[in-house]
Order: sequence, then structure tokens, then C-alpha cells
Amino acid sequence: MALSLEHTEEYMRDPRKHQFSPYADNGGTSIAIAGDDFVMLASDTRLSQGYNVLSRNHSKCFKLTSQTLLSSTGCLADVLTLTKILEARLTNYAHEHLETMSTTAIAQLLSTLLYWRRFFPYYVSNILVGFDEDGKGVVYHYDPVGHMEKMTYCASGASVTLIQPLLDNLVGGKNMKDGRTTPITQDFAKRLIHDGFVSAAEREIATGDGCTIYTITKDDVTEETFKLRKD
Amino acid sequence: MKAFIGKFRNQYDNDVTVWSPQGRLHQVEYAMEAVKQGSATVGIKSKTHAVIVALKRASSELAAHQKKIIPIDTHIAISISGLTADARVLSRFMRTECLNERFSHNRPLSLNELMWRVGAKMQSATQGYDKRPYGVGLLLAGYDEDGPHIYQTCPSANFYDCKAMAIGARSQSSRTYLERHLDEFVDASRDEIIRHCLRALRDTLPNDIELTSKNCSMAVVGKCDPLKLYDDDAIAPFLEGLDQEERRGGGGRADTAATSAEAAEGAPGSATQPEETQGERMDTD
Amino acid sequence: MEIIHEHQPGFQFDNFTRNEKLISQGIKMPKFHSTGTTIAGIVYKDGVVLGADTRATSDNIVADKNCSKIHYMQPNMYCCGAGTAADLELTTQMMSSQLELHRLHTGRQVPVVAANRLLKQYLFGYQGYVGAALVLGGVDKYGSHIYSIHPHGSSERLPYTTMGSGSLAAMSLEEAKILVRDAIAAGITNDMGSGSNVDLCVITKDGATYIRPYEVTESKGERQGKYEYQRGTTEVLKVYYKPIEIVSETVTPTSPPTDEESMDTA
Amino acid sequence: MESFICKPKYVEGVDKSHLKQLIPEQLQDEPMTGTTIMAIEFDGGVVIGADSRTSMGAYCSNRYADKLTPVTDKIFCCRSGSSADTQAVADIVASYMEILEIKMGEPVAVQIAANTFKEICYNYRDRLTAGIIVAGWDKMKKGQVYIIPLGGMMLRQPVAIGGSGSTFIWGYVDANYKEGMTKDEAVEFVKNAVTLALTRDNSSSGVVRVGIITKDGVERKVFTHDKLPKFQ
Amino acid sequence: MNISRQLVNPMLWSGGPVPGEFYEFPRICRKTESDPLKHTLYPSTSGTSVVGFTYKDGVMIAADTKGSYGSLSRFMDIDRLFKATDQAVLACGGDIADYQFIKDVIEQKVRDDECAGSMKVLDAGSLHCWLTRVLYNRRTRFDPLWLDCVVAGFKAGKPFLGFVNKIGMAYEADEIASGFGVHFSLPMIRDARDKKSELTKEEARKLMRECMKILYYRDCKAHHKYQIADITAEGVKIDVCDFKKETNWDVAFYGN
Amino acid sequence: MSSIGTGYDLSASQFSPDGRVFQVEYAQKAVENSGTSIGLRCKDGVVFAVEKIITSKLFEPTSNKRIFTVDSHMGLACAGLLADARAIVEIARTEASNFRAEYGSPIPIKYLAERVSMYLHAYTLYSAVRPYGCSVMIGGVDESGPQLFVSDPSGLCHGYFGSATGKAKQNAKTEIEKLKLTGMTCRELVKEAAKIIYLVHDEVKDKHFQLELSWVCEESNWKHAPVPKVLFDEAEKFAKAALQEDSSDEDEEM
Repeated sequence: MALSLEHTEEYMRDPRKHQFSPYADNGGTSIAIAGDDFVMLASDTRLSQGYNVLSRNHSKCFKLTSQTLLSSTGCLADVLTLTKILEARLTNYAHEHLETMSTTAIAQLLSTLLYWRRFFPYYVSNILVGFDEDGKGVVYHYDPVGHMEKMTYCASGASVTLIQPLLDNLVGGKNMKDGRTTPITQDFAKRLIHDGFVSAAEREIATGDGCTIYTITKDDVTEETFKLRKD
Repeated sequence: MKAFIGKFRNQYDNDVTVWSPQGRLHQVEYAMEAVKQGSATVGIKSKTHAVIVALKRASSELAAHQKKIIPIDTHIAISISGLTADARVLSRFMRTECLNERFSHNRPLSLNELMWRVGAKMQSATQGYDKRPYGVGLLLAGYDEDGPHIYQTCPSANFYDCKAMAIGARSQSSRTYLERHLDEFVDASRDEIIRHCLRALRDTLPNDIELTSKNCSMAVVGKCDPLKLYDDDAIAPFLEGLDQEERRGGGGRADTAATSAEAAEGAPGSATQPEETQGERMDTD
Repeated sequence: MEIIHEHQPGFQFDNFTRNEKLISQGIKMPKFHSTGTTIAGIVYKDGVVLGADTRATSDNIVADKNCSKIHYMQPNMYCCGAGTAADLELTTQMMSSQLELHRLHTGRQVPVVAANRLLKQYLFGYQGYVGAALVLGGVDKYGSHIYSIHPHGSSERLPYTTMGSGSLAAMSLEEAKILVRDAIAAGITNDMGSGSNVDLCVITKDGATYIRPYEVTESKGERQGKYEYQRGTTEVLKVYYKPIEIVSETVTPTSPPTDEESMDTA
Repeated sequence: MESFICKPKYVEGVDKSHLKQLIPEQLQDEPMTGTTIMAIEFDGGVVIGADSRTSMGAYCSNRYADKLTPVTDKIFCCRSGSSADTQAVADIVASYMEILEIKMGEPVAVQIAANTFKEICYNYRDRLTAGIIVAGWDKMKKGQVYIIPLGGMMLRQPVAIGGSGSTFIWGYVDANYKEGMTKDEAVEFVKNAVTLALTRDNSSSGVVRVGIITKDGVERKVFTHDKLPKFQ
Repeated sequence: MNISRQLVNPMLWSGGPVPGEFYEFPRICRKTESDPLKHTLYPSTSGTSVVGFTYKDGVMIAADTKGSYGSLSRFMDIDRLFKATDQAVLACGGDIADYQFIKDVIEQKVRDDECAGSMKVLDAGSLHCWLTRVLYNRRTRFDPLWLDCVVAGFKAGKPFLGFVNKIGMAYEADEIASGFGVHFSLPMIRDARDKKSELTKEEARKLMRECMKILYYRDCKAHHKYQIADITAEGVKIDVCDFKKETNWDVAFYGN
Repeated sequence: MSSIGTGYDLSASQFSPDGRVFQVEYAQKAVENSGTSIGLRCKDGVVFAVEKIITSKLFEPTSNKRIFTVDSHMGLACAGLLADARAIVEIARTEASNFRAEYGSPIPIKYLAERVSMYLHAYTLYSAVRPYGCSVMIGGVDESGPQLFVSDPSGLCHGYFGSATGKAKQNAKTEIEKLKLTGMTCRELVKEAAKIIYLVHDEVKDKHFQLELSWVCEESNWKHAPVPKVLFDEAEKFAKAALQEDSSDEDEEM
């Protein structure tokens, strides 16, 4: 998470001094991988606070439209509000324009919404996935105050430091002699996500219990789940 | 309209804040006239579904047909008759109310609740000198925990929970159709209700014009059946065979009904149910 | 030449003031490994059963998936620890050798109460700054004992019963093991600071049995992919040879370890 | 005694220092016997009483705690404040008294034990959180109660109460104490007072432990919930 | 309206009014910038844990009846749990004054619905959602309601159990606890469910009693008297129970 | 009404030379165009009855209700412009809710009625607004027992044992005066109220109408609620029977 809690507290503390903290870290990890004709988004299903597991069955992925999914991890209070506002905006758009918003438009909207709270940020890290104008799978990654980056793969949340290097190497072909030459297949992406979560659950305590993988293609969105360690 | 001007050309009709000695609000009544300027729209509900259909006009050969049905939420749509701009204000208000209910309570807004809020908004426009009544009538089709609904709103800020209703230009003949077939609606299927709606709408048309996929649009909502809008090609299948059917509800009195309906448009106080009576009830009850 | 500091007993506080200042300037202290930890011990009919999970964490990262939290004190006495990993390890190690000296000095088995007293006095001396929360269990000629010792140096002796069982004394070994196992497993599944396996240690008057692991509660997820790299995947950027010149060769014979050595530390 | 607390003395404000960060969060709360303790003299000796809860913040870390700690055969102390501090002090005093008894060849007087407590509490008043009641029987002065509150003063009193729960029963004790109670009256009085305190004080709870110290030695009693008077 | 106007840059919302802009949060005190007076930045008289879980026929939640003022057991007989409608029960830990405030507001909401004469009943899902918005809104204004709310009841005919805390963090689960209940009760409930996935009413009641008992043993602010609400398709049943006589103190005799 | 049309009757903020505010009187006219509604207060509660005139059979029977619940213990029946009445109801509900929020107890009915009247009155003072075109009867049971108040567009507010507004208010009042209200129970009154509505209904002017009945009494758990179906049917039957009798009496006379 690019913006750590300590930083956000500075904004808050300066004018008025409270012990009350408006933020909490509720954990959660997501991975997104895009291919030419598909995009996958996955998150673990553990909801935690401190050392406590609050729920073992809490997906962090939100279906925004039939072609766009969002995963949002971090402070659950902010996640809920952000997604609710986003949903309302999408409905509004659909009513006004009689069509669903495109992934690229949603991506920009999300960035604007996040930046809107520049000085009292949503303590959330987001990944938005969908298809771009050319119909290719696309992944957008955000920092808490709205910086947006277009990618083909990324991880976010609690285990990002464990998973991102793995993706960089195996999907991005970083640090390899010839880089990556073959296109990403659905099978490969799914296997990698699976193994990424299995490995993260071994070493990161806020990641575990289960994982949900969403695969979006032009035609539909499919959902798959598998179990992770519960300890 | 002509009648009013002729009858009551007076000092009491300048402002919505002025009562006439008879206890009437002429500005409101004039606003109700605006509804009759709009093209007709018909709504019917059964035990499970609510349907609205509307007749679209094109202002010229070159212009596209105007929008008559506006979706509000996944369980509500409205069709409008009267000033389109006023309708837009109200529809945006309704959408926001529905969004708010979902935002704050995670559930669809009840129709009754929505109507109260719309009513309150419209009422405030009938009481201050800096405002004018909304010059639009709406038909709402919706589905909530009480089942399907057809609501009608008037510029007088009144609203009615209806079994079926038609408003707009030449809608009297439609209402005649509806009243005649009222008992059939409750148990009718989705398709039957749609058929009734279209027939009733067709009755507002002059004999030489037919309903086409261009001039007609429709919204259907029901139990486990989220709002669906039908326009252009989508509505075509429902229109099939409609022109074969006899007009004016198929009754033997087709001619008289037609004339009386025509008469109703122009001169209040004539046969069947005069428009003016309807206007009055909107005021006083 | 630098003067090598003579090793004083106790801790060295020389850098305290400096560190305090550095931290006030915004420098972060290094993170320590801690054992979030679930530990438990109960007294049963013939002795005591101690239990612990095996996860050590550094912040949110699992530092050790299979660390041992039940520490040897004496043949009749083990000690489970929670808190700062280093404190636990070093405290128990030191205590263990103290007790061994005590045993050699008195020539008899050390009673559990003595270990309790030594530990609490040591911890009390450091006023809670040695972060060790301990469950000490053992069997001596006075019976079976479980002590729980807090980092600040207070301790209490309890049978560590859970509610509703007044007949704890009659509990059999199997029942006792399952009870402790359930307690640890509850910690492992419900507390993110605890995890991996259940270790148990059973102590009776005849000695201790360390069961490690007693149970693996959660199995590791199966990886689907194989991650092997072909030779040459890592790019060779530059090649540089340096010849090695052999000046001389020596051979030193080594002897295998003798039995006596291991007997010393028993 | 010198090495009693090896906290670096030359370091100012060590309690608020970065060293706190080194302690894992869950261990930072110190167990406190946020307590109700009480002692009363009666014609044949003393009756002492206490609740049984040890808490860390709002967590009850031990609900069977024994806050009546023997110092010698006929002298007990009732501990309130930091568990660790009071245990350490009690251990030290008990060991001193044992040695003293051997040296003097007879049981030590209650006042001597109390005075030793006072000395430690006073000398380390900035380091210790300890409120102690010393009570016992000796053949010179019979039953005696000494109270050593936070800070290290000492006073002999016919009846003494201490700990966080005592604030709730001052009125009760003032209103109901009378001189020359019998043993049974004294036990009843202590039991009632402690019960009243533990129903109102969140930090006091559990069972009521009572000790009766007479010339014949100590008789311990435990009153569980069903044996306690009902005030609610 | 007031608050969102302050926080929202209207330019960003050119697509229409902000959701929540027209939504009037109940009884917001309109404050000026120069008066940063806040209601609850630390709790005063407070209640401790709430425990709730679903079982075969519905949902059960419980909260004890003690109101603590610091370490004083100030009140032994307060209610921290109430029936909002036939389909929703709310139980709260945290500041009692805030609880009473939110209770008043909810009761008025229900009364408003009644007056409107609609068939709509505030169900647990809607109440839960509404609470998340209100509590999040208050935390964003640095004027939190110091509450851990557990909403139990039915949502669209299915049992519902949801949690919201003072910063607006909310989730739904089959077992929910606040305060010390998270540490003590959740493992017990999960354990019971591992052994038998569908608890009967009797088993659920027994489990709840055990949970409350353990809390009483280990939470300094817990009490032996508690309210328990049993929400089934038939409606809401609220009882007051007391297990004081069942408590076990055998170990107190250990070592003596 | 000699001043009509002289220009002194165009604004609520204007007196006519003979000291009248015509706009208010005109607004009252609007009330008199509407169906009759009556409110009755007896020893154990309050009963409302409304003659709801049906102008189209396309409407649902539940449409256009003219009896509202303001707070659980209190109802409101209106005559006049329904849209205006709904606005008044909203005001009354807000008042009731605010009172509860502030004082934690239900609003006294007298107090609420006076507050509502103040609103009505405020709209008779300015030329920028028009007076409300409706009269409201507010009634229920509060701590001081059954209460009934009537406010009209002028903002006047009086307490009554029985009152009527709307088209046939004179006839209805005459009928009400025949009743010994203080000695009657709600159960009895429901029938009488139904009868009065049926009696005063003018079949010549308005063909169809629907009876609305509500009450606040012990049987309704001191809440304002529609009269239960069984009792409603009974009352309606009683009213129709009485009407039959009435007309046959007239026949005989003739």
C-alpha cells in the first residue's frame, strides 16, 4: 500500500488532536492478470482486524458491470463507501446514457473519486479490471489517493510484497534473458494466481481461508473458489 | 383550453397563489391542460405485472421520435405527457430518491414512498408566486413489496394509485377501453396485459394511423421481472397483428365511442366522462 | 587498538539516549520476531501437558513456520513462551543453565517452584522490558505444577482448568492431550498470530516426552505449477576471469565427536 | 536489596521511552490486582479478606487469584496494585522474616513484618505500585492490622480496606464497624464488605477469600457465589 | 445536505446530486467550523461484548445488562438490545448514550414507516446498511458514534447477521461478536459449528449461555445477567437470563 | 360578496374595504367542494369517517386516502385539496417526530394541532403564497384523554367533541349534534359515523363514494388505525340499513 497509515494520520491529526482513529486495516490481497481476450481478478476471502479473523468468507471483488470488476482492499469502512458511491454513479450513468459505462471510463471515474478525498483519503488499494477500447484485457492499479496506472498484471493488498515479484518474473518476464515471449493463457494465469495465493498464505498472516477467482471474457464472468490455510 | 379562456377570462388566473371565488386554482387547471397537449400514454397492471406504453411523436419528418418512457430504477419507469423538460426534472428527482434509498438502505424504494416525495415536491410548486406547477402528467409503472403499481400524477400535485390509466391527447377513448376491460386485467398474463395496453393506446389514434415500432415504446416490470424497456425493433413483435384487430375495444359502438372521445377532447361537459370533471376532481380531492 | 568491552552482567544501555534521539527524529526501530502464539498447560492425573503452536511472526510476515516454543528447562520441567522470540530463547536458555547449576550444586532434582521463583525475579528485575510470557510446567516430588509467569514478574499457580470440569485430577493422559490440543488448535485457527502445528510436551514423574509435531492442523496448499528455469534464463552481462594460484597445501586431521561432550550438557 | 530492580537508574523517563515499542503489544498491559482487600481486628485475632480477580486492562487474567499471601505462620499480607510488584515485595519480606525468626528464635511480631513492608514500599515508592495490608497475630499485641498504602506510609488500624474496590465500601465500613466483634461477626462483616465492593467494582470479582488468624494459626475460607450475600 | 456540501466538490458531481446528498442523516447538529465540539471521542458509560450467531431456525444475539463507568459497575440493569421491527433486532456495545440516541432514531424511522401505512418493514439488511452509512458519515466528520452494532434478523426471508462499528466497518457473517466476544465467543461458536453445522434452538441457547458465561469469567466488564433475542420467521422473542447460580469456582479451592 | 371582483380579493395580504381577507374565504370554498369528513370524540377514544368520492373506477380503492396517521397515537382527516392536505400531514409528522426527538415522549395533540394551525395561518399573511386549500381534523388519545381539534385554512383551531368539514358539513353537524357523544363508546360511534356519512352523501352530485373509517381507542391499542374489517362491514351495513329506513320514512310521509 503506497500510503501508509502513519501518513494519513498526519492529515488528520494536525488541526485537531484525537485519539479516535478513523481507519482500520482489514487485510485482504488481490491479484489481477490480463490476457488478450480475457482478464482475471482474484482475492482471498479472509476479513481480519488486528490478529482476529472476523470472517472467512468475505470476497473483496465487486462486480461493477458485466465487463468490469473491482477489487478493493484495506480499510473496509472506506471500501464499502467507495464501492457504494461507485455503484450509484454507474447506475446514474446507465440511466442518463442508457448504456453501461466502459472500463476505461470507470477507471477514470474511480481515479477522480479517490482524488476527491485527497486530504482525508480512502485507505484502500484498488484494482480495476476489464477490457480496453481494442477489446484487450486491461488492469488498472490505484494508490489510495487516485494515482492510476494501466497494466497487464498486478497484485495489491496485504501480500503485495510477496506476490508482485512473482508476477513480475513469471508474467512480466522481468530479470530473464529474453523476457516473456508467449502470450498469457487462461490456464497459465489461473495456475499462477492459485500458486501465488497458496504461497502468500504460507507467509502472510492476513491472507488465507479461501480465494475467489473471477474470469471475465467477452461473453461472461465465471467464478471459481478454492481453499487456503485457515491458520 | 378554449373553453377556459372563453368562460373564465378573469383576474384570478394570473398566478398560482390566487384562489378564485369558487375555490379553484386556475393556474393549476391550466397546467393540467398542458398534460393533454402531450401524446397519449397508457398503463395497466395485473396481479404480477405493470406495463406502460406511450405514443411517440416526431416534431417533424426529419426529427427523431421524442423519448416518452424514462427508466427510474430497476423497478420503476415513468411515461410522460406534457412538458418534457418538467418531466426531466421530476425524473431526475425520482432517480436520486431511488439511488438514495439503495445507497442508504440497500433496497428498492417503495412506490408509495416515492409518490409521497414527488407529491411534496410538486405541491410546493403550486403554492408560491415564484413558481409554477409542473406542466406534466406522469404514469409510473413499478413493482415493490406490495406488488405491481400504476400511479398517475397530475400538475395539481395529486397522485392516484390506479388499476389502469391513460393520459395525454385523446386519451379519453383509451380510458373508455380500459374501463370496459377492467375486470380482465387482474388475472391477465404478461403478454395479455401488453396487448391490452397497446390496444388501448391504439384507440387514441386517428383511424388512418397505426401503431408502429417507430411511434411506440413500452416498459414492463413485474414479479421477478426487472424493468425492461421496449423500443423500435424490440417492440415490433408485440405489435404484430394489432392492426388486424378491430378498433375501440371491438364493441359495436365503435363509431359513437370515437365521436364521444373526439368530443371530449374539445368540449368539456359533453357525453361520457368529460375532461373537465376530471380536472375538478384533481383539484378538490 | 580498540578496547574490547568487558562483558558486564545484565544488559548494556549505552545507546539508550542516542536511540531515543534518533527515534524522535523519525528513524524506525528494527522489527523483532515475536511469537504471537498460543500456549497452554494443564495438570492431569499423572503429570502435566504443555502445548504450543509453531508460528513466529515479524509484523505480518511469518518468520518461522515451525519454531519450537516449548523450551527445555530441566528433565522434569519445560517452559512454553510467548512474546519476543529472542527474549524467550535467551531467558529460557539462561534459566536452564542456572537450574542445571543449581541441580549440580544441590545434587538433587530442582523443584518447579524454584524455577518459577528464578524466572519471576529475573523478569521483575527488567520491569516488563524483557518481553516473555511463560507457562512453566513440571513434575517434582511435591507433585505436578503449572505456573504462568507474566513479563512483569508476577506468577500464579493454577491447574489451568477450563470451565465445568471439577474432576480434572482424574483426567487421563489422552483426555489431557486432547484438551490441550483443542485449546492450541482454537488459537491456531482463530488467531492470526498463531499458526502451523501443535506441539505437545507431556511430563510425568518418569520424565518428559516432547511430541513435535503432535498435529499438523493445516496442510500446505498444493502448488499447481512447476517453477523451473532453463539454464541461461539469467542473462550473463559480463564475464571476467581471475586465475587462482596455488601457493601451498596442508591437511589437518579431525577427530569425531566423543560421547563425553554430549553427556556434559544433558 | 540493591539489585532489587535493575532498571537503569541513570536513564530518565525510561517508562515513556522507545523501549516500550520493543515489547509486543499484547504483553504491555501489566497484570494488576485491581482489587478489594480488607482486614479487621477482633477480640481473638484478625480476619482478612479479598476478592480473587487479577486483570490486565479489562481482561481478567486470573479469576482464582489468591491475594492473601502468607508472610509467616501467623502474619499475612493482602496485596493490591501491581501483581508483580506486590509478589516480589511479599517474597522478599517473607524471606527476611524467615531469617529473622531463626535469628531471634521466636515468631516475629506483626509490627516488625509490617515495618519491613513499609521500608521497601517507601524506599522504592517511585518504582512500585503496591498497596498492602499486613495483618497477623503475635503474643505481645494479639491481633493487629497495619495498612501500607501507595507511597509507603504505615498506620495501625482496627479495620483497614484497600484496593480499587475499597472506594465503594467506605460508607459501609464506617457505618457497620464496631469494636469488639466476635470472630463470626468479623467474618460476616468482611464477607459483606468485600461482596459489596465486588458487585460494584469491575476490577474486583470472583470468590471472596477470607483468612482468620488467631493464636492457633490460620483458617482459610473461600466463599463462592452461592455463599455470598445478595445485595442486588 | 449540509455535510456533503462541505465535503463534496460539487463540480465532480455534475452528473446529478450526490447520492447521500439528499439523504438527511438523522439529527445532525449543524456545527460551524469554529466550533469543533464533538460528541463522543471516548466512551462514557459503556457496555461490553455482544455475541450473535445464526442457527437452524433463525438468529440469536445476546448482550449483558451491565453499564460500566470506567471500572465502576454503574448500572446492572440496562438494555443494550432492542427490537426495531419483527425482522430486525439491534444490539450494541460501546457508549450507552450513543446507543440510546441511535435507538431513538431507529424507533422514529419505524414509526415513520408505520405512519406512511406502507407494507414495507425495515428488515435487518436495510437497517444494517443504514447504520453503515450513518456511522461512516459520523466518523468522517470526526464525530463518531462510539458503537459496535450487531444487527440480527431477516433479510428477504433469510436469516441475517451483520456488524457495524464506529468507523463504519461492516460485514455480514454467520457468527459475529464485538469486544472480548471476538476473542472468546467466536472460537467457541466456530468450534460448535465445526462439530455440527446446523444448531437447533436448544443447542443455540445453550451455546449462547456458555459464551456469555465465559465472557463473564474473563471480561471485567461483563455481567451474569443478559438479554437474549431469538429472531425466527415467527418474529422476535427477547428474554432476560441469569446464570449466576451456574458459575463454577471450584478451582478457587486449588492448592489450599 | 359585493367586494368580489373589485380587486381587493387577489392577495392573501390584502384586506377588502369591509375588513375581510377574501383569499382565505376562497380557500375555504375549496374545502367546501370536497367530500365530507367527520371527526367524533367520545369517552374512550376518537373516530374519523370520510366520504371519499370516487371519480373514476380505474382507481384502486386504496387510492387517495383522506385519513392519515401523524404519530402512532394520532390521526388526521382532511377535506379540501388533497395535495395541500398531504403537505400539512408532512408538517404534522415532522412536528410530532421533532417533539419526540426533543422530549422523548409523544406530542400532546392540542400542542400539535396548534403548531399545525400556526403553519396554516402563516400562509394567510403573505402575497407570495396562497392559503392552504384544506381543513384538517386532528384527533387521538394522549395523556389527557381523547382529543379532537379542527383547523381550517385561516389558521383557526378549536377543540371539538364532534365536527365535520366538506360539502355537507352543515347536515353532518346537525346529525352529530343528535348524538350523546360523551356517553358513547368508539364501537358505537363507528356505526353512527358511517351512518352520518351515508346520510349526508348526495347521490345526485356524486355518484360513487367510498367510506373510510379509522379510530384511536383501547381496542386499537391506543394507536391510530383503520377500523377492523369486521367492524367496518358491520358499520356499513348498519348505515345502509338506516338509510333505507330513512328513505322509506320519507316515502311514508309523502
